Amino acid sequence: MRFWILLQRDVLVAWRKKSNIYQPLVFQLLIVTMFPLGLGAGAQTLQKIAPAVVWILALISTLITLENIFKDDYEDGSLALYTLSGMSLPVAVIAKAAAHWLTTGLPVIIFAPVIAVLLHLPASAYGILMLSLLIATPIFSLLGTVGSALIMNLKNGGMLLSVLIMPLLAPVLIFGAGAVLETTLGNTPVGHITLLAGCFVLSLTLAPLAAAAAIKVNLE
Amino acid sequence: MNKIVKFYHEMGSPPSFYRITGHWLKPLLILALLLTVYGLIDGLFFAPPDYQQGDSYRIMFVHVPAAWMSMFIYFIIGVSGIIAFVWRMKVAEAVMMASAPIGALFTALTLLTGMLWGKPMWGTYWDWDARMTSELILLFLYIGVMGIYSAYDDDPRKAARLAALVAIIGLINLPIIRYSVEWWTSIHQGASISIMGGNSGIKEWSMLRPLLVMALATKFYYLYSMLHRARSYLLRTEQNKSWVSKQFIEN
Amino acid sequence: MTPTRKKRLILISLVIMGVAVATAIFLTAFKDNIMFFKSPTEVSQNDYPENRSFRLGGMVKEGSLQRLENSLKIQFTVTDYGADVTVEYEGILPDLFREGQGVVTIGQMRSDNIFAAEEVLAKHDENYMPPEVADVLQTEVQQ
Amino acid sequence: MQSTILHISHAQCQKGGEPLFAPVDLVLQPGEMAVVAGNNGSGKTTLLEAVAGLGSFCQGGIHFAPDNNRDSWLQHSHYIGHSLGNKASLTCLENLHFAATINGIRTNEQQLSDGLAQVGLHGYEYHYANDLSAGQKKRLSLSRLLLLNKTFWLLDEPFVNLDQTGCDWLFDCISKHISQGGAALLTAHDNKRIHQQADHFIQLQRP
Repeated sequence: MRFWILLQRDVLVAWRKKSNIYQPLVFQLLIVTMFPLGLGAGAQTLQKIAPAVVWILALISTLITLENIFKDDYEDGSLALYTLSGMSLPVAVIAKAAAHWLTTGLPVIIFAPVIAVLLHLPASAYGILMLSLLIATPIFSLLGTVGSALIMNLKNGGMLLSVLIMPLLAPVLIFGAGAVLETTLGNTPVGHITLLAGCFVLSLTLAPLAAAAAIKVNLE
Repeated sequence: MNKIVKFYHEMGSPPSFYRITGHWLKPLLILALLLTVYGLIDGLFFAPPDYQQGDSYRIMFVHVPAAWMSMFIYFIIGVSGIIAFVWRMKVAEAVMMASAPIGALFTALTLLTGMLWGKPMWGTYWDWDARMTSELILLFLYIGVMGIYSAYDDDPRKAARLAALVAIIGLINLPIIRYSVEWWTSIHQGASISIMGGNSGIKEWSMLRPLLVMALATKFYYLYSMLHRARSYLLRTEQNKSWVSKQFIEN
Repeated sequence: MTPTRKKRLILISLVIMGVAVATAIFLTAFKDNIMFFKSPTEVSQNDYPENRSFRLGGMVKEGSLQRLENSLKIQFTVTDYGADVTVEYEGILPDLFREGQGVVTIGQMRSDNIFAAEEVLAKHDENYMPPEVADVLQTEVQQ
Repeated sequence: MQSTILHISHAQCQKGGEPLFAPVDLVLQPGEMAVVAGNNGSGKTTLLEAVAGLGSFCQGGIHFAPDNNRDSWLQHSHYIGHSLGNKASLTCLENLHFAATINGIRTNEQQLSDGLAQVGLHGYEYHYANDLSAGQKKRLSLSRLLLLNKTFWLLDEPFVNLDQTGCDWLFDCISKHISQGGAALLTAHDNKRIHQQADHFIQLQRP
């Protein structure tokens, strides 16, 4: 019940402030227009870089929203409400991550085909693109809770959060973009997708603990 | 046995740590310098050229020890991070934060010498293979540990605990670096020296000798530099304690 | 058992389970072996991307290196002792490029079944030894 | 009720490695009120946060009778700090509903609006917390106390931002809570009336 009320509240808060949901998507769209303009290149070059670009955009547009997962709650004091409610902290972290995923990860997945079309990604790769993002965006949110918890009482922690989180996300990017790339090359993406799934299980297991530990230290 | 326990407890308290390690600094520095000079001369002039790479392989005498150190120091940071996080031991915090910049330096040196070696040998400065990428990520991890520490500059204790947490999370990268050349077939060669006594690597003593000497030299340099930094870290964070003011009066 | 202890026990077993599942998944994935290279055997079975660069890795076949007449191009054969692929390349070869040694080439397969390399990287092994020792080893092998 | 006693012994909090105040001792039983006073920066908030479970003591600590279990302490206490814990983009009703549910209390809408009416927020049920005045926001967070029904109230400067009637109401509210066997630990740096009422008065001093 506590898990659901926290999840429900966060989704509601995000929904009330819709700019939080659509701004990352607008951001993606803006950046993706820069690629053809900057490269001055035709469909073939774009197609080549499409898997990587779609993936990097998904990563970056999620990254800019991570900072506030705990920071807002810390500032308005509602963090105390759920850390002192007797609720298990790792469970609270999972609820926060789930809410973050619903409000940023899910829109990114739904929006990914639009970006992919603009970059001439071969139609055969769309399914794998969405599947790989479906497995990976929860990892972004889960690791994001760790980063956000680490920097929650810093004024300008956004840059530091990227430095802390990016190295951990690098393998996810490699496997995810790799899966899409393999598909465009006509190879099987099974290996990459499996590795992504492994990353998901691992981060689901360890990230809530790490984030809970970071929150505890930060509240001391 | 009692002596070891006593020593352990002494090393755990900042004043005795400061006092005891004060005697070690000079010998460590001298050892490190002598071994470096010997190792470099031996490696650059006396070791025979390689049957494949000729003289270019000599950069290995810097590259390989630096690479070992980059991982070894991160391991130390991770372990002292765990100690600092769980038992809140101040000396462990000092060791952790003192090690980070040295580790970052060795990692950068590894990458740099690797690039200089790669250009003539492989034909490229950089290739995004698993070993190189994971070593680069190691550099980012060092930067992350130092970054989070300096971000919380108003409260060193909290900063150290958060940095310890980051360091512990980053430990996951170490096995990835270690096994990257085995898990992914890539351009980087396998380990030059195998503790398990594998069938490959360096067999020639005259080639092995400078490598081992340099490995020792870097260890001593690390110990010297780390202790030096850890001592000043303790002075800085304990500046209001009586033992610190006593130190200054004595000097 | 106190509730706190019970909670902790559940937490620990969950973590162990999660890590075990993740490890199992990773191990199955590694069994599939994600390769950064295509081997000549795979290429000969037409298992390679068309009209697109990929990496071809293998050994340079002994005695296969030759300079093409009237051009700066060189040609050699990459083999994995199961199949051969002819590689054409124009440019400077790295120091370590030797016949009988490992090589990684990046390029495209042409319609005439020749691999047009844009880049040639030498892969060397982890064995270091003086030339004399290598000679001795060589003669031992030949005997 | 008698078994739940808060015992703070020789407790000190630190900031940047330095102790903030001289050691504090306190035994708080149900039916008692303790007031912490001290100048700005003397560590009132830090002390209260540490007692609430949001911080830690560098020396000494708290002991919660009978079993010194953190969970049972959290079950019996509620903390309202400087940051009030209201989400700006949620309505008063939603804020209260969240606070109740996360503390494991099932409520219906009637109970929630009654709770709001008790703190003078009748008619504000569907207003966003963001649109309330500072005093009303305070009232909104105080409404949690009545709804959650915990023994120990930990209140950080509860009288700040309240108008005269609000102060009177809160004063009565605390008195009533105590007479019913509850306990309160609050900080108030210059409220004479509450200082006189306190069973325990803690003046924080430099270490």
